Amino acid sequence: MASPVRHIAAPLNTLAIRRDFPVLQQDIGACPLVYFDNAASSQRPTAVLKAMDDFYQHDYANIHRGVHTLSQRATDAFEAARARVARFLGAQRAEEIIITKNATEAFNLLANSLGGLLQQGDEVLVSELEHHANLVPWQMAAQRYGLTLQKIPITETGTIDPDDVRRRLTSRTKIVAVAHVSNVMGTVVPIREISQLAHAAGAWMVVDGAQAAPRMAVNVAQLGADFYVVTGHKLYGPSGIGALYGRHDLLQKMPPWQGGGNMISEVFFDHSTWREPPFRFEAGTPPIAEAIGFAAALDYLSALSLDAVAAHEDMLLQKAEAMLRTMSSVRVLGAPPHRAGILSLVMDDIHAHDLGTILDQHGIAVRAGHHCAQPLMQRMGVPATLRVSFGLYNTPDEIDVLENALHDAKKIFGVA
Amino acid sequence: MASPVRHIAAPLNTLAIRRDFPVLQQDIGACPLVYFDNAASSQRPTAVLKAMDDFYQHDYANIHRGVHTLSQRATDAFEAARARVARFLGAQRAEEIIITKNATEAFNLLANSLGGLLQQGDEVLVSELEHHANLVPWQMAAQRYGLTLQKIPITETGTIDPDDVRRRLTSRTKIVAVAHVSNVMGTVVPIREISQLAHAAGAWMVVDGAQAAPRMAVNVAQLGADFYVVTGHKLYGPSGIGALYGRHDLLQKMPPWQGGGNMISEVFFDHSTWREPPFRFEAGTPPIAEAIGFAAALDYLSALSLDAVAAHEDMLLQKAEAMLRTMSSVRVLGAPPHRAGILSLVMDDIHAHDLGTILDQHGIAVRAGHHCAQPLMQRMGVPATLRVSFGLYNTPDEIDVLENALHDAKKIFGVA
Amino acid sequence: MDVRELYQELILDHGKRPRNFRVLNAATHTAHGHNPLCGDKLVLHLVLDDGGKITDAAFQGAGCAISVASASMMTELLKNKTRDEAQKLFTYFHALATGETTPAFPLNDTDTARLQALSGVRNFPVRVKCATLAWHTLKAALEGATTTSTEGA
Amino acid sequence: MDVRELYQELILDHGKRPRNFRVLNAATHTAHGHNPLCGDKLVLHLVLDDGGKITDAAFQGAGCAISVASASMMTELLKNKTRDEAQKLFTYFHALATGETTPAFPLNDTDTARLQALSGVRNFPVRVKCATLAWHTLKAALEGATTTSTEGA
Ligand SMILES: Cc1ncc(COP(=O)(O)O)c(C=O)c1O
Ligand SMILES: Cc1ncc(COP(=O)(O)O)c(C=O)c1O
Repeated sequence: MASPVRHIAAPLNTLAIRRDFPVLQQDIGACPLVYFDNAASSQRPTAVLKAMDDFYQHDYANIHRGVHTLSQRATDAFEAARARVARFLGAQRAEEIIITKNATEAFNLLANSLGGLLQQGDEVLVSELEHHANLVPWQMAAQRYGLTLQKIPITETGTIDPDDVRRRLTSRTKIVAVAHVSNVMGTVVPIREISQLAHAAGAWMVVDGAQAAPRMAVNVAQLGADFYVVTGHKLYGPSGIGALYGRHDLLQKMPPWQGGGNMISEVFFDHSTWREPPFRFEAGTPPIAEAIGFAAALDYLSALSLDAVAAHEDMLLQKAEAMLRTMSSVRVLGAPPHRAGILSLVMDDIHAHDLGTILDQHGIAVRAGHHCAQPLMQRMGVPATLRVSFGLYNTPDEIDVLENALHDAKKIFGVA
Repeated sequence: MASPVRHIAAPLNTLAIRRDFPVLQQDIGACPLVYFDNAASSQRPTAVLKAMDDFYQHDYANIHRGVHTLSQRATDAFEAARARVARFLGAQRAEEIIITKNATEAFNLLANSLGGLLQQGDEVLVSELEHHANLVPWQMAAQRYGLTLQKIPITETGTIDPDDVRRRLTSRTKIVAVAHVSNVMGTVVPIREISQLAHAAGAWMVVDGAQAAPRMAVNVAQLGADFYVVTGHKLYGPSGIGALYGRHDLLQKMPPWQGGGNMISEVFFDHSTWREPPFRFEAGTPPIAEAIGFAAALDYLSALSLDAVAAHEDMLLQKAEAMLRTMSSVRVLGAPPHRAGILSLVMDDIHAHDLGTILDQHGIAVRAGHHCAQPLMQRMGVPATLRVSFGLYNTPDEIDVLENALHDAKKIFGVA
Repeated sequence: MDVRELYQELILDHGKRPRNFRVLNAATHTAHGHNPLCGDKLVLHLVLDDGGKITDAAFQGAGCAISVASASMMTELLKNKTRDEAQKLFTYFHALATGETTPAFPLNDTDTARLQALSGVRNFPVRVKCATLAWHTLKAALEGATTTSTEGA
Repeated sequence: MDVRELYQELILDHGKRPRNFRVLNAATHTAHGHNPLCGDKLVLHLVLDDGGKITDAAFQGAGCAISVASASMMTELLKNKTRDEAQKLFTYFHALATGETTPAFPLNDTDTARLQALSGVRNFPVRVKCATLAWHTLKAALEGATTTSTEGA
């Protein structure tokens, strides 16, 4: 079932929007491209490419307040991009935003730096539906710091039950790490309820917003997220950039993770002192042009309105779910009370990879596999799924193409 | 003194080359831009921007061998870029190249992963002229793993004496970490001699090639580098990308550092197993388009020939050094037997920052400060220097502009 | 390339009803294969007699039609081959699947048809590893290794 | 913007021969200031009497002409100001240097000339922190802190 939330926003004009995405105007073999792999990475509008090109062709230099004009321009543009991300996430101040290379680096930073503040035996609660990015770093931190990982199982419908979280919180629980939207089933996890419980128990709330931020308006304060992670390439921005929101008072307590230029205050041969956040967490030359492109992507998204994007993806989801319900031999994973823009399916007697290859022949780009969520696959008892994930440029007609292709697959495999 | 090495290569046609760099065709205030801040970051030719734009507009998708056409194209292009970097550095195989976000991340990876293979009390030899990127991560690893950092002092002329390295190598020395070219003085460090000594003592050789790779042909085998680090934005490539070369047998021994998607083989809730190198070291979505741009930059550089670039920068360096020698109140830092493309100066009674501001008024972009090499500044007894660093598009005429601006600064400050 | 060239009757048949899909308790050689990118996994069992001839071959595992069919056909092909012939067969098939020129290799008609069907993957580069997983596992088993993966293969 | 507006005679003079450049052993308030980006550093010493009046001010450190001149002029300005006036002076100068509208503040002609000269940095945004370092250190010293940096200031 798609979202029960009703969005009040003008519907997206996909005809106009698609003109902003030249990559969509191509054929794959003999068929027009149908890009349903947005959860892996979305495409970017020309506005983003142009912002980066313009920056490279007029203002590029290394940042960090070099004394010359280009460096000043570049620094200002970079810091404006940081402020843009802060605004996008509803952060209080720009210094709460750390620019990373992707979402994964943000989790590694947290697991190492925040993990280092914990005591041996402290517990980290991680849900069963996490992407490896929000699990493996915690496993490694658990090893390094002697922490205990505790699992939050998912419900039968494929969501997380706050009551269940409550039961698992102990006096030793220091971190609760949960995805806002599942990258496999599209489940919208009730973050607000969970973060209230986490805070009541004295734990910090880490939220993986990689899949949520492109699909719904996010406000970290309203969610009660102490840390919130996003990645540029899923937000219609460039590759090579991500961002971590962290509550200012917590960032100030956290030790640095990577060492190098820009994050230091003073360096002697045998020891160093650190700068304030966010710089303490940004060692070396950051993705400068990528930050400019990222800000342009957020401008693009915000101009359309995230509520309109959410409504659009809900509409597509509802059509897709209705279509799939009528199709024999198809099973959609999970039935969460609220789903956003992503679903996974399995077919009797056709492996997801074979299905993926056949869909590709119809011009449809989908992902087949474990989607970097192997524990969830184990829980669902499937080796792999076919994931269909929507973006703001997808159209209802494309779901008809999908239906057609699935029928073709059944025909090829002789499945009823 | 500039390089004693003689390069046999057609001289660069800077007139033609400058047309490839639109960013250079601008005025700063009333003066044409003179970009002498290449050691901080160089500019990129349109070929690089075009390669990325084309990729984004035709082939972009997330990589990791997704089953659909775009993902296959993107994966192929990304892996071809990896192979391109391997070829550029003279690596035996593409799997010896790890794509990072910058040089700094590569050193943090090494310090954590290689550092983890050492025993408590083992020694890491680091030179006094290192950029913070090749020092601070070792300081942090020393703390974490109980290692001892040992300093290789620089000589009076500002280089590293292999004989001195020999005396400092002990049976406990496991890693020798040295820059190929100093980012402050341009010193070309005799890496081959040092790596032979390191290997004879049973230590691994880590080379910071961030400043060398844009200025001379590099061959890791000839240098005897077990690890070699470069960064895209100094190599006329995009920001947001770097690369680490690592000897294949060593990479295979090394544990992963960051956890997440793509670097795993199997993930269970409480533990995981890792993929082979280089993937084990590339957690999450890498800088995909940046890799394409990076490869295009290496194509551009190689087409000009690194020997020609080296000869060109030598020529500029010689002219600059001759000019500065005739100027009173100016001191150039160090006098190494071999210098490449970079020099630092200080002026009596004019602080580097004031000088930088005045030069900016003449359209000249230079860096003033400690250049992320505070221990070297301490050793040289200067709080900051003015750094002039050349690129393949700089011309001898621009050195006349510099001379003029320095005279103006002296006039303003009333310095003889 | 039409996907129907990949999913020929023979492939679909072996994919759906794999032959020699069982445990071989008498196995003298066993190896596990894993494709970490897609998660396909299989165990291959071989019985080699004292003369180095493969007297039985079987497998178990989960994967796509291509990887299951490939394993199934391979176990059929292996029977009564010597270790040496099996190794040559690996080289032959690897070349066939990756689209390189194939070394000369004497095969009977049934075997030729099987391999021909499987070689349809050469036009679907991303699926090559599905087809070669079983074969890499064979190579590992013959070389005495107990696990292999398609990493870098 | 002509750089000569930044490097006025008064600035160059204070930069070259800073006033009150010494240790103040009798200091009641001392703070260290640091600009991590450029490495400028200074120590500010103040003597406040029981009534909260600044009876002496001095500094030491290394930095560019702007930061030294700013510290030098500031120490001159501070003498005989009350703690409260000094704090207001900080606010006033900060606004002046960053180009915000300045709050009304009564100053004699010499002081006005000094601050006017320093406010040339407002047209050189990257140098603002050079000019304000001493002032942030003043603020820290008055608030009882022993160190400060221009981070985020
Ligand atoms: C010698 C040297 N090493 C390392 C670095 C760090 O490079 P990056 O900022 O790209 O990580 C630099 C450049 O700042 C450098 O000059
Ligand atoms: C929910 C979720 N978290 C984290 C990630 C990791 O993002 P990245 O690969 O950009 O680090 C992804 C995407 O793959 C994701 O879907």
